[in-house]
Amino acid sequence: MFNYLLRRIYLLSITAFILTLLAFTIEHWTVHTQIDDNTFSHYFSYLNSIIKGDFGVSIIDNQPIFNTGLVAFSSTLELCFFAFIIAIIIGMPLGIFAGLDRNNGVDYTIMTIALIGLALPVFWVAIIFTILPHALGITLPIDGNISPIYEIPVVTGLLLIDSLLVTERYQLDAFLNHLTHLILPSTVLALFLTSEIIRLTRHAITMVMKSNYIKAAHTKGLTRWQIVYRHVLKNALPPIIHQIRLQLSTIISFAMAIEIVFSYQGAGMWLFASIHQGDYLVLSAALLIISGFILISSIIIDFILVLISPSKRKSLYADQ
Amino acid sequence: MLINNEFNEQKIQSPLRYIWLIFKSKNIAVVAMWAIITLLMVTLFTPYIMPYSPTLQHPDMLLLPPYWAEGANPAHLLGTDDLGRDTLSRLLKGIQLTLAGALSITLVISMLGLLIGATAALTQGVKASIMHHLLDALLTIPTILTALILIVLFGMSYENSLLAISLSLLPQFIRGIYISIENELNKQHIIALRLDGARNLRLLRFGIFPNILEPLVTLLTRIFTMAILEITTLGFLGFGANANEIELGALISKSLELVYLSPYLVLFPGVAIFLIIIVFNVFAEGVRHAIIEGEE
Amino acid sequence: MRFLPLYISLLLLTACYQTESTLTDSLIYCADKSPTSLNPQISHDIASLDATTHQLYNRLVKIELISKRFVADIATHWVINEDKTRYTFFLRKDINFHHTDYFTPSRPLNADDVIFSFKRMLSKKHPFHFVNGEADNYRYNHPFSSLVQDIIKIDDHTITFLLNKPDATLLANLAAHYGVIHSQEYALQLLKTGHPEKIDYFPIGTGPYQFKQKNKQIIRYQAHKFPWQAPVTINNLIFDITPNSTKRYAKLLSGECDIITNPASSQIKQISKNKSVLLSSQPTGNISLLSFNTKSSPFDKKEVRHALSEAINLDTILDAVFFETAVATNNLLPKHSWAYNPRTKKTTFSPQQSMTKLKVINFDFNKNIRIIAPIKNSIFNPNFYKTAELIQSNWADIGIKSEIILLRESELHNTLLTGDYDIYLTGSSPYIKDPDNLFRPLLSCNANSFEGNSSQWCDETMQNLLDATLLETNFIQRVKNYYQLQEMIQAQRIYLPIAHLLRFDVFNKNISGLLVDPLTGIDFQAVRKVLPINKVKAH
Amino acid sequence: MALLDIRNLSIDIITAQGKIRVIDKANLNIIDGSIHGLVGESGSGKSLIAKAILGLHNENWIVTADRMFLGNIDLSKLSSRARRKIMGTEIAIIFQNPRSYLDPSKKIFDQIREVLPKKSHHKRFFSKVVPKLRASEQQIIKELLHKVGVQNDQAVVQSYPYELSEGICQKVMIAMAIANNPRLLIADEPTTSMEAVTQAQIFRLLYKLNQLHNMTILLLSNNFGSISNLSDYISLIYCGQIVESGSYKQIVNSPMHPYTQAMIKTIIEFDDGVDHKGQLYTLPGSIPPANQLPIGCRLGPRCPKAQRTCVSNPEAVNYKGHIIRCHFPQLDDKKDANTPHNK
Repeated sequence: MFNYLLRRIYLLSITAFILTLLAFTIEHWTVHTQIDDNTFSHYFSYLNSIIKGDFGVSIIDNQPIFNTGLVAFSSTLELCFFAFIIAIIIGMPLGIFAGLDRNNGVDYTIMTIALIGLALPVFWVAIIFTILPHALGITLPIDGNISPIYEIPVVTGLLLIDSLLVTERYQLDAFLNHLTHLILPSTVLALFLTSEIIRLTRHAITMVMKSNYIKAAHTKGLTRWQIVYRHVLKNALPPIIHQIRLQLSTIISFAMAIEIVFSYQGAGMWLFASIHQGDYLVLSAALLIISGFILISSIIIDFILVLISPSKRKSLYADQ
Repeated sequence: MLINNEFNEQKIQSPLRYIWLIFKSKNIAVVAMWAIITLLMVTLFTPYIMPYSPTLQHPDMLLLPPYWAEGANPAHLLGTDDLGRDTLSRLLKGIQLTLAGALSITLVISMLGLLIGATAALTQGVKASIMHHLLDALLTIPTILTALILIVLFGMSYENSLLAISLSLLPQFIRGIYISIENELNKQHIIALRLDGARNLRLLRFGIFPNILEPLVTLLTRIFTMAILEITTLGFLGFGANANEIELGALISKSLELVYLSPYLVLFPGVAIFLIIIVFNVFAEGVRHAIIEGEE
Repeated sequence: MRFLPLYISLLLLTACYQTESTLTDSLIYCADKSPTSLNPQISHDIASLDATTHQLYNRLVKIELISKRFVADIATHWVINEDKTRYTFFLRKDINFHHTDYFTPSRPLNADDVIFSFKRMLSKKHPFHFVNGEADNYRYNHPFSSLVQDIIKIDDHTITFLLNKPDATLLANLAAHYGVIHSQEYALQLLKTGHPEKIDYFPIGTGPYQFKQKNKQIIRYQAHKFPWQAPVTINNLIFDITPNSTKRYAKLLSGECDIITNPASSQIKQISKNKSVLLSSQPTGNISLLSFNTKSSPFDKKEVRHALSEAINLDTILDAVFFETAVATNNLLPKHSWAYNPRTKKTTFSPQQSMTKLKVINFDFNKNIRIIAPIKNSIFNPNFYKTAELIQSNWADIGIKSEIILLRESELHNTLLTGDYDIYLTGSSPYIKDPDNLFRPLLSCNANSFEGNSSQWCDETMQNLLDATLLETNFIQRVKNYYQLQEMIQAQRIYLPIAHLLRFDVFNKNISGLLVDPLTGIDFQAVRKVLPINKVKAH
Repeated sequence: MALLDIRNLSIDIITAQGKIRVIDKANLNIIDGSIHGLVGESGSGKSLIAKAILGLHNENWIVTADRMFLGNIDLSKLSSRARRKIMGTEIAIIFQNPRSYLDPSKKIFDQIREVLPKKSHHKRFFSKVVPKLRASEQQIIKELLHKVGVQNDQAVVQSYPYELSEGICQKVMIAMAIANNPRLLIADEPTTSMEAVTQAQIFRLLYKLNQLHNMTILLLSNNFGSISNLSDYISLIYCGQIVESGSYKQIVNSPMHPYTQAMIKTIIEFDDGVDHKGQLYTLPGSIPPANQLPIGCRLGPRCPKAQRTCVSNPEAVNYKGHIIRCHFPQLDDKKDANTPHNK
């Protein structure tokens, strides 16, 4: 176990090193343009400053870029989190249904839904959602993270928590207001995520259903749902989680596009606004923040996978 | 005495023919195939089938609705925009730009990706390891961020956005190809081929390539889908095409202001994107199934 | 699957939740632009005025919107001497400045504050004259600066304006947006701490609302803690800056905005049909223009200018770009102005006639006309590019080639100063209701192209007429002069006026008491918000 | 007394190229308390028959049978729910590659516990919390494992399948199969790809079960030699057709079908004196692929005795319990049954 940990951290540090190189190159290119003999020492001073969390200061509002970026990105994470919950609640059962009864009506219906969900361009769906107040009279908020009525001081950076910290002033109103602002963007993102999860779940379930131990379970006289509950789910989960891990960056990508349509103050909006105002320093900061997050979370997911799936534990011993 | 090879030679069809046979039996996939052919024709012959020039203004016919709605003019099947330009023509032009862009991206990526992926899978040592780590790092960057970075570095234009999207999708494809080749390499028949003294190229051509068709189709579909989505997203955000190039995403963003007055202008390009992706996915799914069934 | 109903019911539940519009002590005003500063003395764009003039500050006198008469504000009354060169104002004694976390006033408003505020604009020696404005005094370039000779303090609550010459427009100037009164005490405190620039960004005034917080998207005001006027019912006034017009309207409908300004011109028809919102429209002095660069050939010939104007179909532009947010015009002055010359003719759209005229004067049809326009749309024009496209296609119909060049602000500045353009799409917005304020920047030889004279026009007779009219005290003569000036402009066709713009604000039905002055900005003083009827039932 | 009686079982598989009849009118009659060997080459359809008996169909299978009786229950007429009940208690099956038939993510203990005789729900719930109930289960599992010859049961039950050898896994499978004392145990090539010692162990275990617990066993194998000594009755299957069926004695001593004869000849008996460098006996040709089966007698093209009549499907003929499907069987002179007459 310890060896495995070391090995992962070793791999992580190499990837992180490449990322800092990329970020440095980008910053150099966008800001200084000249690459001279001192590039090497420049890089080390750059590395030194980013380790201290100093990414420079925005030319727009003179705020430290790193802080702004972190707060923005944590909003994106909130969005992704909610979308994930919705997607798992809807997508998992549908995927299981489709995977169990392959190639019949239920399967085709569910897979058609999944295909539609994948083929709809998210920013377009987001636009359609923003005209809902006009078309259907739904009064769900379509802009921003929270109503400007509420003044929320930044404490943790996560608005969900920060809005709970001001309960003595607004009771739960601020928190609820933030939640309602999350509904439409996360629903749009969930549309894509759900279809992705349906596909992954269906694929994983089919794979498991084909395996011999499920046949054996049939011969044990277990009912269908007993089999699904006792044998299929636990074995299907690791590949699903693994695939989702690989798609983290795609999901964040889509979340950023959605944010821009809904003016949701997340990483996407932050980048978009900054680039439009010519503040290119944010690019390398965003690269390091987002990729760093994906890197670390993928390692955490790897660990969880090893913990929940015994057959993967083999790799603990097998690998070097 | 009967001849030994009596059965074996009975019309064993070539794998491609067999796949085609199975594919033909899937009605939806065949419909999708015809739709794709139509789309490709539209892309190739856009200038000839457009009823009007996409920039031609009809000042006396502003914001006409499509032909089924009240107050429509049959001369403009899908109506006109706020400058009296024909929506159908603009839509066709947009489909041409977007589809051509996505197809060329897919083509470039598949060639480069196959080359790099195969090289990475078949070589060991430092080269492969550098490759591996670089891919690992690139894969953690969200595609839209990569595209934004590249556009900022190279400047905004349609060609640059295509370049940016290609570069942002390439790592995914390489990784996919790499994994499928790696999986295949561990199989017995490759070892057998190796023992026969096959060189890498022969290994690829006869041992690996025929067996990774299915993941290849899946990967290509995914790349194509993502390419369409990203071209339109960048166009929508205003980073892609410039003012004169009407790509589907840019078409949406330009009509956004008119969404209350003439929602069709926003709806049509979105539906067009949706249909392109659906059609290609259904087709690919058909091909994939045919390949799987053919292998069984 | 079994979670699906749960999710749907959750969605429905939240759909019934109370939107922001149910909080009657908070009001969200969705503006299209961020104010450049919070001081109308230095920022004259309408976004800044909306955010400041009526909200944060008071003036000595103000114009009542309906009767158009001057009424008292900070001054209780005023006395004018016989030859109209001395204006004496008597101030109220109970006016408090804002109490905020960055400033606590120790005394109520007195004559020092008034003199401080006006001297900042008038005297170059004033310590705040150049604050936040670098070296140029272009921002104070309004008639007021040449009008007043001195301001004298009679006692703590009495001041006198001494004028250079007799002038009746002083009251109009004092009632204009830049006549606001700042706190001298606050300014001195800022000087002491070494941050004089804060005066325009962390403002202290006497208005019904006081500044609380501002960032890129949001400005927060709260009610004046010790108001001297009738207290306002809105406790939290929030400016939510939403540049996208489609989204502004959507936010109004979804209850995220109570009032929105400048709805997209294309939405006006839709909005007027919507029964849940009210639309208020006000004529403004703003005009959308096309200016010919008269220094560049062949636009130095008035025949060319006339012919090219006749080839442009202004009605289509009005329909396609402005929809119903503007009125057609052929005059720089709006119809409601007292100097408006009713005899100005409309330019008729006739491409044939234009073509024949051009052929007669041997116009070079191979010339590529460069149309420049700002890349960002402004109050002058909801869509510069679309307008340019329409003009381009009109001209293409008679065989004239043109290219559209969209420029960023800095590039635009340079191009205007170098004069490297043929046609410029722009507009003009006068600060005050005096015609001179409109004509001078557009026509005066002293105004450079960036200040407004984008035609690079300089004509001695016209300049003399302008100067003479400004000093003219006889009202009839002034009117006559301006009539003459308008006829000259028409004959020369220096500018092609495209449309006179209206100002629109849309608000929910539960809002009342909103006043909009197109010149000085929106006024939230009397605004009240009641619970919507369906929400009242629910309570 | 027949425990399992199957008449005219046919299985069709629907593929892209049409319907393929993979099992053609198979008859199987398994006597209670016997070991019945079903021998055929790989792909001949043994496993399909086993699956058909258990009712583990894929969607693209069409299974038809005139009768399929287990004791006096007609399996073909049962609902899938009732059939599943029978599967748990009356029929059990063990497979080749046993490890792949064990859930990789569960410990052996939980997997065996799952098949123990059903308890009421609340008892099962309490067994998780009440140590006494759990202990009783542990005891049962321990006994079961001892029964199949697993010594270090403590270690085994706490292991995941990937930590155990194939032999142990097969023993665990057998333990799970006999946990409910089923009447019929189907062993589907239980020893393929195992070491010889393990193979012998497993066979001995099966034999013991048959002898001590009177358990009926249907033993599927592709190796005539390895199971023939074990079996009381033997059926041979070729390309989905059961060609010959009878008691051990009947088959070994007087094989009538050319295929059986060929099979028996493959058992090399060295004392017979095989020629030095002589060719071993095989039938000419190879097994046809499933989508290109010959019509009529499927052995036809390879059969040394084939004639034109062989293009029609031969009927099964019963000589005193020795059933054979061939137009030209090798009949012993001793047999005086009415010989099927062929021209």
